Parts: sequence; structure tokens; C-alpha cells
Amino acid sequence: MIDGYVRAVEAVLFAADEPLGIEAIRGHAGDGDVRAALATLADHYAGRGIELVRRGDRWHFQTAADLAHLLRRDREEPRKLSRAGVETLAIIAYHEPVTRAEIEAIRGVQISKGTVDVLMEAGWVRPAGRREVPGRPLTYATTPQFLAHFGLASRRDLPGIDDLRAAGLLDPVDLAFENAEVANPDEDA
Amino acid sequence: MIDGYVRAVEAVLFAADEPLGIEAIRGHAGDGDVRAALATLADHYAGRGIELVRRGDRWHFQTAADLAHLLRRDREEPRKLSRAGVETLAIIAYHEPVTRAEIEAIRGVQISKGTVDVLMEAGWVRPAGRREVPGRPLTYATTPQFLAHFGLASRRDLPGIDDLRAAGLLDPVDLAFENAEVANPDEDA
Amino acid sequence: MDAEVETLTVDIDGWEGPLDLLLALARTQKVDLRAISILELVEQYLDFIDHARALRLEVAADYLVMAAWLAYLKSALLLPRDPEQEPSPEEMALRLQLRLERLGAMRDAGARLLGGDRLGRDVFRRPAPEGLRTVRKAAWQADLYDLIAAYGRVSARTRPVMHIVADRPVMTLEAALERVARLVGEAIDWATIEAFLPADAGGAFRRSALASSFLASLELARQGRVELRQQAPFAPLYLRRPA
Repeated sequence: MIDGYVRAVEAVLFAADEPLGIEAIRGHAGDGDVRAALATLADHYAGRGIELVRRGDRWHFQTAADLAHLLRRDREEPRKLSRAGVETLAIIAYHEPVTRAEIEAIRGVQISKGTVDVLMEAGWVRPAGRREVPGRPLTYATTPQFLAHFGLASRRDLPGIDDLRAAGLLDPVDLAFENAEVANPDEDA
Repeated sequence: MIDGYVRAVEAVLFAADEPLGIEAIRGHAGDGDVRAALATLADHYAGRGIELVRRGDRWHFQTAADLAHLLRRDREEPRKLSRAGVETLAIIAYHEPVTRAEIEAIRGVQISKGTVDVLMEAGWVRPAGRREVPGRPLTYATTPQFLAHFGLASRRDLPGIDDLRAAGLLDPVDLAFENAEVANPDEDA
Repeated sequence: MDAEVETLTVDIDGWEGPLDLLLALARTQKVDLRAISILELVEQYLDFIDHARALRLEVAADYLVMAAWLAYLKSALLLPRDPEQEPSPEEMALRLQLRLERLGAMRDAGARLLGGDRLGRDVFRRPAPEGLRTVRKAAWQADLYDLIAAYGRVSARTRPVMHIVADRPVMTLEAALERVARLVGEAIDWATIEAFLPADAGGAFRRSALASSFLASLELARQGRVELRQQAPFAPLYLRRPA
């Protein structure tokens, strides 16, 4: 059975909002052999999830140091990349190394800083040195994780412009509409 | 030697800033038999200066109640409740879910708006849906923090609730009245 | 007993309504609420109110309403029974006793609740725990199709595009103007617009000829060189030379 004074010291240390010295502990737990109680407690808690630790001449309980990783959990939440994100990633993949200004020229739309940040956070894009032109703008390129994520052996596996055209992915909207009409010539017959 | 999983659960509960449910514990300690670990820990700490207690479906460590006299000094009293506040809280706890009108029927007086607000602000009372009767009045019930604050493992631990229920004192007067008449058919003979 | 009533008098403002006051008075009888004498309680209450008013203390209306009801209850309990009376005085007395019991039970329950081991007063949690954190990390999703479709979209948007208009059989507006003006000059009476189309026109060319001839008719009507008539929307459109 645990000694009455030891359990008083245990409770006092647990409820304290800062490490306590011997006298402060005695002030709460009452007269007794505080050092002996501390030694008993340190011994009892050794190897448990909680440890009694000494900081200078003060004592406190803390979570066992080797379990600190349990207190911070990372949780992954799937999120769909935005349209701007996918387009920017595609331009980088097809044109790397490419500067932000070049990406904007190709997209025809400005890109926000957050867009490239998201791609870097995802691990798909990395800074790839500076272009030796006035202003020395940073260039971007894809990473090995990018190839792995999209199941590509290399960037050469990306379909070329001709492939895209053949797949109908390059057709402007009005041309696509015209084709649809030809495909259904008797629609209004 | 303490089991690795028990130790993890111990560390997580020690580090938590609020009582934790089984799933939250598992979220940090990882997969394992949380209930078994909790039982082991509760057993281990029984009689020590710190105890592992269950409050509703959540668990936390706290100091042993019999050591209150060592720890109470220099501490502010928790918020002082008015008499109306105490009675209203008791009525909600013993009758939940309960409407304002039902609370007023028991107390024989209207409750001011502030009374329920104070209980909600303290985190002890919450709105608990509407009663499906004309006017659809809001009902109130207690929260997990209520159990934690008042040291109750569950609502079944409310002091004297079984006796009160057995004596019919938790039934409305109308119902009790009918029962009383049935029990004493010759009362006014 | 009188002395206790006396001490209660001082505190007229301290009561949470008439029922609360009644409960406090009932407790001075020092018996279980189930064994309370309602008649005695009524006397106590009425005495209390009389006393308060004698001292010119403000007595709220609901206490006076209760006093009136209790005075009525008292007379009903004491006077010979009226069998027609509903509810009976005994029932009213029992209801009052049940209400007092319930309020008393909740008051005791509240006191016991407050007297328990309260967190922050009797038992303590760690004041400054490390805390647990769950860091939410986005796992970005996109697949290869999204990627190449996006590139196609960007290319389509920004590359020069050559528009090719397919060669289709059409009747120009100029041809239709010439044709309708000539034919209407030959016609004597009203004729539908279809009569002005080439007899061998079919398919896409016929639709084009109809559209152009219709526009030509409107233009000629504007110039006063043709008259138009249509009985109803979508009814046949007739043309003739102005009279």
C-alpha cells in the first residue's frame, strides 16, 4: 500500500502549475520526508507513461519524453487540387524549368502565390534555380514524387501536343460544337 | 514491466487538456485495446494521490478527493451559483431532457433568462432538442463537463436519484396525483 | 414556532416565490413533508403575510395570490363538504403537498450535488497539461487525366486557332432579293413564300433559301415593293405585289 505522505506529495506535484521545490511541496503536503517521498515516486514512475523529473532543485511530472510523438498526431485529409493548381502543375510539367511569368503567359491568367505553394507542399514541384535574365527569376520543375504520383516513368511519357489533339483535348469549344453537328446530321429532320 | 500500450494511454491521458473518450485516446495512442488499458490504469492508480476516473464516456486523471484539504488553499472557489441556479441545475440533471415550463412548474416561479444562460456559460447545460408538443418548446440537458465537474461517472450517480425515482418524486404532480389516488382510494372516506 | 416565523419575516425579499416560502415554513414543522399538516401550513403562511404587511413590507402580488388561494383552501377544508366541488379540498391539499415534496427533493439534490467532490475545488486536474494536437495535413489529389486535360485546356485557350468553315450550299441574301423581287412581279394573287423557292431545292439548301427569302421579303416590304400577310403565328406567310 502506498505511503500516505508519498501520495500527498504525488497529488501536490500533479496539481501544481509549475515545478515545485522541496519547501513548496512541504508547504502543501505537510511535514514529512519530502526527499524520500520524491525518491519513491521517481522510482515508481520510472518507465511509465508519466515521469517525475527534476529541474534544478524543483520537481514536476511530465509525459515520458519518448512518448512525445503521441501528443502530436498528423492526420492526412484528401483534398482535390484546384483548377488553377492542376493547370499550373501541367504547365510546369510540360515546360520545366519555367518561371512564374512564363506560367502566367502560357495560362493567360495570373497565378496566386498560394497556387505554387500548394504544389510544393504536395511535393510535386520544386524550385529549380534561377534563369539568367534580368531580375534572375526563380524557375520551377517537377519532382520524382510527381512522376511517382502520376504513374509516369519520365516526363517523356506525358502525351505530346499531337496526342492531345488526337484525343480531342485541344479542340476549342466552337470547333467541338461543329463536329457534334456533323455527327448528327439528321437531328432536326 | 508496464505494457507499452498501457503506457501510451497513460501518457495521452496525462497530457490531455480535457477528458478523453475511447476514440480520442485511440487517435493518439494508436490501435489497441483501450478499454483494457483503462481498466489496468484505473486499477493501478486506485488509492494513489492521483486517480483515473470515468466521467460519462470520457476519462481523465485527477487528484484523490480525500486530499482536497492539502490542495484547496490559495485557490479560488469555483463560480458561486445562486440558489435559483443550483435548483435549476438540479432539476435539469434529475429530469433531463426538461423544458423551461417544466422547470418553472417544479420551482413554482418563473426562471429569469440569466439563470439558464449562466448554466450554459459554465458548460454544464445544453439545449437538447425540442419537445414534440404544441409550441415545440426547447428542452435542456446536462453536458459531459457537468459530469466531470461534479465528479459523477454517469447520471446514474446523481445523489439519491434511485430513491427519488422510486418515490415518484421525478414524476410530474399530475401523474403522481393519479398514482396517489389509486394507492389510497379511501383516503378521503 | 412563533420565534421561527419571526426570523423568517425579516427576509421577505429572500424568497424565490410563494412555493419557496411555503417550503421553508413547512420545514419549520420539523416533520417529513409527506406528514405535513396543510392546515397548519396555511395558518403559518397567512400569519407570515399578515405580519409582513403589518410591518409595511412590500409583498409581491404572487405571494398575495397564493395567500388568497390558501385562505380559500382553508375554508374549504374546514367547512362542511360540498360533494359537487371539483377538485375536492383534499385533492388541492394533496397537490400542494406533492409540489412541496418535489421542490424540496430538488433543493436537497442541488445541495448534495454542490457538496460532492467538485473539480477545481476538491479534486484537481493538471493545471497546464501539454495538450494533444492533431495536425491536419492536406493530401492533395489529382490524377493524370486531370493533368493532361488541364494542359489541353490551357493550350486550346492560348494557341492561335484556325477556323475552317465548311462549304455548304446556301442562297445568299442578294440572290434571294433578286429572285423574290422578280417572281413577285410575275405573280397575280397571294402566294405562300414557299412558292418563291427553287423547285429543286432540298435539305440544307432549301432551309437556307427559305431563310434568305424571308429576309428578302421583309426588306422588299420595307421598300413598299411587296405586301405580306399572315393569319396567325406560324401560319403560312403570303406575298403579293402591292395593288
